[in-house]
Amino acid sequence: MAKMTMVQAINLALKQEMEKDDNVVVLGEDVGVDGGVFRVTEGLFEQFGENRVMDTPLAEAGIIGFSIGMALYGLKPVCEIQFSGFTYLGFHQLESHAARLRGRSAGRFTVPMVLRAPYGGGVRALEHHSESREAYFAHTPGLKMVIPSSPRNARALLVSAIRDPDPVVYFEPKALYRAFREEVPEDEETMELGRSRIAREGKDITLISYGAMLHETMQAASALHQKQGIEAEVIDLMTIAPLDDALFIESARKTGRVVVIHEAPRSFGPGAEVAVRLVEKSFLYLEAPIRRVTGFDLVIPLFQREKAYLPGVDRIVRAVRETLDF
Amino acid sequence: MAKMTMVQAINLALKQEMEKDDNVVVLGEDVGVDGGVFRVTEGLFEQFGENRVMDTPLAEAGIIGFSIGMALYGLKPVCEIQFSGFTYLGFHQLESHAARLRGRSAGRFTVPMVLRAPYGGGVRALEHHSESREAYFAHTPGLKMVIPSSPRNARALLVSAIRDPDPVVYFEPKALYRAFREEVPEDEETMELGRSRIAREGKDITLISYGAMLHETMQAASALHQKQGIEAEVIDLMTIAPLDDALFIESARKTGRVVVIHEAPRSFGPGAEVAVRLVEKSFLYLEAPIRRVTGFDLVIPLFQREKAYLPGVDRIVRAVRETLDF
Amino acid sequence: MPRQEIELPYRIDYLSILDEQGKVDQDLEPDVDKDFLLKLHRGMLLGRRFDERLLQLQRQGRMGTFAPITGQEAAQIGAVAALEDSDWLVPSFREMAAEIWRGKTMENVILLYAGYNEGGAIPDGLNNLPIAIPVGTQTLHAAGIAYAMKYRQEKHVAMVFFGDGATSEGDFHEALNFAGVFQVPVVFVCQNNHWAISIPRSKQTRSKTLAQKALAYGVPGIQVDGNDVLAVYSAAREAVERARSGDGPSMIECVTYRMSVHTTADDPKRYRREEDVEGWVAKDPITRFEKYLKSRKIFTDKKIEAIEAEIKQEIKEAVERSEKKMEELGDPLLMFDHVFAELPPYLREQHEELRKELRQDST
Amino acid sequence: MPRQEIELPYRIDYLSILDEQGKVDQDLEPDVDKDFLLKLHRGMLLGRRFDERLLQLQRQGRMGTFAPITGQEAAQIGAVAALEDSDWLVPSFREMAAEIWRGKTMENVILLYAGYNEGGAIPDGLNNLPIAIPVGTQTLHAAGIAYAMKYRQEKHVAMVFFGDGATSEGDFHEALNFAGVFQVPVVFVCQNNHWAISIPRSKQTRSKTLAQKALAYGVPGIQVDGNDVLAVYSAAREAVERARSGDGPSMIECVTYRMSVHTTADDPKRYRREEDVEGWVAKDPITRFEKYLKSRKIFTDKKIEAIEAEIKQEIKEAVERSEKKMEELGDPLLMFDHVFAELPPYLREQHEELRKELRQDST
Ligand SMILES: Cc1ncc(C[n+]2csc(CCOP(=O)(O)OP(=O)(O)O)c2C)c(N)n1
Ligand SMILES: Cc1ncc(C[n+]2csc(CCOP(=O)(O)OP(=O)(O)O)c2C)c(N)n1
Ligand SMILES: [Mg+2]
Ligand SMILES: [Mg+2]
Repeated sequence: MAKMTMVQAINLALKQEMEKDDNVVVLGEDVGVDGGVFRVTEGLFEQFGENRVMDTPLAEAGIIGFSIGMALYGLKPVCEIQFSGFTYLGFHQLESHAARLRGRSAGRFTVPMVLRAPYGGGVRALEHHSESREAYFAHTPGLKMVIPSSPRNARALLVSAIRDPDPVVYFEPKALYRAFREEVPEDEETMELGRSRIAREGKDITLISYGAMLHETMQAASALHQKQGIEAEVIDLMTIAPLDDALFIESARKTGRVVVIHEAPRSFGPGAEVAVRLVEKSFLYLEAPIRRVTGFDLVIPLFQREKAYLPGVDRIVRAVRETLDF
Repeated sequence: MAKMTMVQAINLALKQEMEKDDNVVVLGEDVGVDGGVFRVTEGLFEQFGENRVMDTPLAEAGIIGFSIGMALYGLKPVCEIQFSGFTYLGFHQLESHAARLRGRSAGRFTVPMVLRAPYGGGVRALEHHSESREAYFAHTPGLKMVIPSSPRNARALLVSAIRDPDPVVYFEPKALYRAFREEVPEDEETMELGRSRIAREGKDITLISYGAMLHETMQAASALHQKQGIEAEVIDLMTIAPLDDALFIESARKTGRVVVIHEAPRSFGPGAEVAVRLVEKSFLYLEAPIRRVTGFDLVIPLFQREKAYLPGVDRIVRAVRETLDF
Repeated sequence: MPRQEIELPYRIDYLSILDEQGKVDQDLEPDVDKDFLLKLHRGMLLGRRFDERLLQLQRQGRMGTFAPITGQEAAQIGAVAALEDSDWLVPSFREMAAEIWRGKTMENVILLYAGYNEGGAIPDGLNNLPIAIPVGTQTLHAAGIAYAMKYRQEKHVAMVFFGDGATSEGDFHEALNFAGVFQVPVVFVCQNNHWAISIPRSKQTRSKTLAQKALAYGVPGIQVDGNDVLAVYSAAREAVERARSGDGPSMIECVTYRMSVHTTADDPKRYRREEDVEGWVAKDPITRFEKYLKSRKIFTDKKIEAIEAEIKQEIKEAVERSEKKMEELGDPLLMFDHVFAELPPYLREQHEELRKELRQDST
Repeated sequence: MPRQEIELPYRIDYLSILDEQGKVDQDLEPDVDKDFLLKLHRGMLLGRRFDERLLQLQRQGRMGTFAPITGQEAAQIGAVAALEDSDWLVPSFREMAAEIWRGKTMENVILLYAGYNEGGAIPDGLNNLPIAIPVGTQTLHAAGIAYAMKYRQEKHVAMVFFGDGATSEGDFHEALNFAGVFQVPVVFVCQNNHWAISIPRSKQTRSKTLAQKALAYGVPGIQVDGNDVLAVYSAAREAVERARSGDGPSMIECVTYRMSVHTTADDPKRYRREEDVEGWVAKDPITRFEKYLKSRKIFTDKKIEAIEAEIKQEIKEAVERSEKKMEELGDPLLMFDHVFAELPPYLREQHEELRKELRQDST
């Protein structure tokens, strides 16, 4: 076991899967010689060579469509889109092909690819470098949408994503890349996709989040506990789609009160789906309206105003109090 | 006043706006000489010539990006994407530019363009020709997402969309193109974007829909009334984003029970946002869980199974009964 | 060093072997045996006849819309004839003759256009992708497949088809560029049939040829008479050999013509004149090839009749098989097949919803 | 008619006027007056000095990341110098010198990179678009703007900048094609600085030049020494005149070099050797041009010092103005400006939410 940052943990997952399976190849802009603009693929080029760690031309539809072709032939491409905000240039390849070729060929062909991209705010970046639009992918039938929240689950989820027989979009909360370290076992570890987890147990209220916001949420939960003895249960979704509603519904039935926290814009965002599932499946248990603490319905502003845009501890604490006071 | 199909009504809106304002130009694949694959732009080429009704090369990002340029210079382009399922090839132009240039230039530049595309099922089409993914656009800050439900409102909404100073995505429910006729006044008529309407008044339950499904919903409401005296209030959203929640919240406060109907896939779809707004704003009035009657979380199947995929009168009626019985 | 011309590495040739009268240029005539020539003929004729039958089925309401191939048989058959079974075919939506040549069943073609997703099924072992409708997007898949072949050091080739209109899409550009950069064994076959629905070739792009677009990627390109099956075959063979021997991608522009409607939903009278089409009747790829075969005494009118009868029978049986298959495919719950390897919980719930609904409706 | 070469309408030239020693090719020397030459020099020098200042500000933590331009001044200034004020400039994100030449204020450049959206503001009457970060996507806007100019029969020109990497994006392809088909007055200026972050030009595409890509669209293309401001200016003037007189688009490839980091977040040591960069020091566009100016006795070392001092002062004032402006921009609620012409209800509610929150936090 070693203490690793999320960048190191993701790198470990790639390295070990590549060692284990020749079919795993990595491609994208600057993932080779440079080791990726966030150094996620560092060392892979040296270890596996240019045929398996491919610096591609600058073209996102190209990267995704080329990966689809490789996957159809039986490889397991892990492509990187440099920032999630540039995924849209190849969105049609994901929507129209990656997500559909299994169905279109009535099961003959599958697309076992992973699309990795750093996403989310918090790193003082330029425009298009801080987006959080996982809902686009979550709403797309045929795609899985995964977002880790710690080095250890990032590693385990990525291994599972690579082994998954279907296309997985895997967004990496870049604010967490080097935010903290965690023990990550050297030995193989996987984590089933489509499962959320209880990040903190509690009985008074259920807080549902994922990615970088999970940590704001955990801090809010601590603060609530320390200052007011409120015991918040925190759920880390980890997979956004297919959404595991069983766990948060069980929690909501226990607490009766729910706050959903994400940095994506609020309207038509992931929180809406979480809320409606709660309404569909645990209506009679709800004692207060579900609250959404989210990014506003704006393009995320440049970094001077990013903090005010993103959900933070204070905003979450306030929403919890109001929900408890309802 | 003349009785018109929706195709004719949209054509009328284009024609009249082009007559009134030289800045309005129409472009897209086959919109010129051919008059559009659904004949929506019929006659415009003959009347306005090739500089204003432009047959473009086959490239969706091209069409949208070119339109953005025209709009930046002060024209009012109305571009057609032949089917909404091909909008994704130019999605990045919408997300990264059309929706952002006002903000990016701190108000100096605006993008007064309309993107028209036929959407939705029900016309025995090939793959990619029956999608309903308005949620992608609705979740995108800076875009408006409009869907008419009848010839008359199609015409009035399109006129307003063309005059709107910001980019509007306007999806035309192709199943309604020639499904029925309606009186459409020859004289100018507009309809404010961002407003929904009561399509049928009632007191027992609120049904919220739009586009082609509005008609299934209206039929369900009639059936419920005729067979069981249930008075359903039907709301036609017309604008999906920015979502007008005032009207349906008022209705839900009155009826206490709500069913949302759309053909888009269920998870992370428009119904989720409608539901969560109801929870946020009228929690205490809700007497039963909000039900979603929607497309399944699948790529819409080819036409032999399309009927079973799409919400139909029976499915809506059943959901209403179960909601009332709750 | 003033203003000076830069020498570019490739030139663009035009290739034609059989003229409109079926006269062959003997210097260029490919060295293939009679059986192979007969096979080319049969492939083209089957494509033509099946196309005609599909049109009838569509007009009778037994099928939905589809994209006819009539006039483009030589471009398709000439190209795929250069492939081995272990090579891969990546079609767009107007290569029905090529797909069938490679082993796609006619009943699946019918099933698909009759609205059954199962029509997209490809038997195990057949290296064809299903059709791709979003124009131009499949070119990238072919490049990726070819990369995988190269990566695995398997000496196969991927061949991808697309239209003149497709060359305008960004994905075409990215595919050619990736193929050039990674020097993968892929052959890009453009069926320039002069139309993209109502948009004529001249309005699609200002370049003189489509073949020259390959130069932008350092990829060799050639323009061929696409109604001349021998020219297409020769160019394809050259490109396939280049790919197979590790010398990278090529692009072939087949100059042909869409003799029929774009799809059965289209009315070409709105945008093109009858005369334009008539000019191309004389260039018909099958007639021309039959003249050549006759002149080489490879076959007679009698033989043609026998082949026609055989093809008719084959098509009849395929239609029957498709109809039988449709009966087995009536259950709407089949739509939940093939979404993911395993159905996730919320989809299982939706499946159950529909199952209950169907049961209720039937009681 | 056997296999025969097709004649293509354009050839690709290479243009160079000032060599590395500042020696001019007198046949090609553009006929412009001294003030203009001085203006070119000043534009380049200001670009260089401001770049250096920005790097300091960034390293001091007073600004976030940005894309330095050092080494590319000639490519930028030479090109925009051929424009009129009524023409339009469509930049990517590495044309700071060109933007400032056209009238973008230095304080806005600083504001933007310091994380204030207001830095994107463009004063009324200045026909520059804000920077575009998604690579290659802005080329389409330029083509559309140019169409609008043509449509309105206004004899203006749009000029768009992009990098070598950008030529790989589908949008570049679609933009060139639209421009060619509609014959709009647009000039595509490629700054081939040999790198797209860590990807060298040779891995970006297999074509020998980038200029030849224009041939794919029936558009004239030329390659120029991008560190030679006279060559760039001459090629740009030719292209701008062609556009203005209704003869359609052109593409210019400026061969230059990114002397600095990709952005301040980048570490080029990981992927390129110091020697590679050093080879380009000798080709510096400003040194070379100064030699030329001196040889023509247009200016002296003394004059250069005066200009340097002037520029330094200008930059200092801009930094001060930007700092003052930042103080006025502290209110996070400003993020709700400029979303739509009018804020819709749910956004008004969100605005109110934030307003209350900020009030609570401050009490
Ligand atoms: C991305 C995309 N845009 C639009 C369409 C609608 N469409 C189908 S075929 C076609 C024209 C295709 O022209 P071409 O590439 O020349 O192929 P052809 O139909 O002539 O075989 C169009 C516009 C589509 N299928 N995909
Ligand atoms: C669509 C898109 N993909 C990726 C990026 C990340 N990125 C920013 S600049 C750059 C390289 C650009 O290279 P080039 O076009 O040569 O311009 P240069 O940076 O050399 O000026 C990349 C990959 C981006 N901004 N946009
Ligand atoms: Mg065509
Ligand atoms: Mg570059």
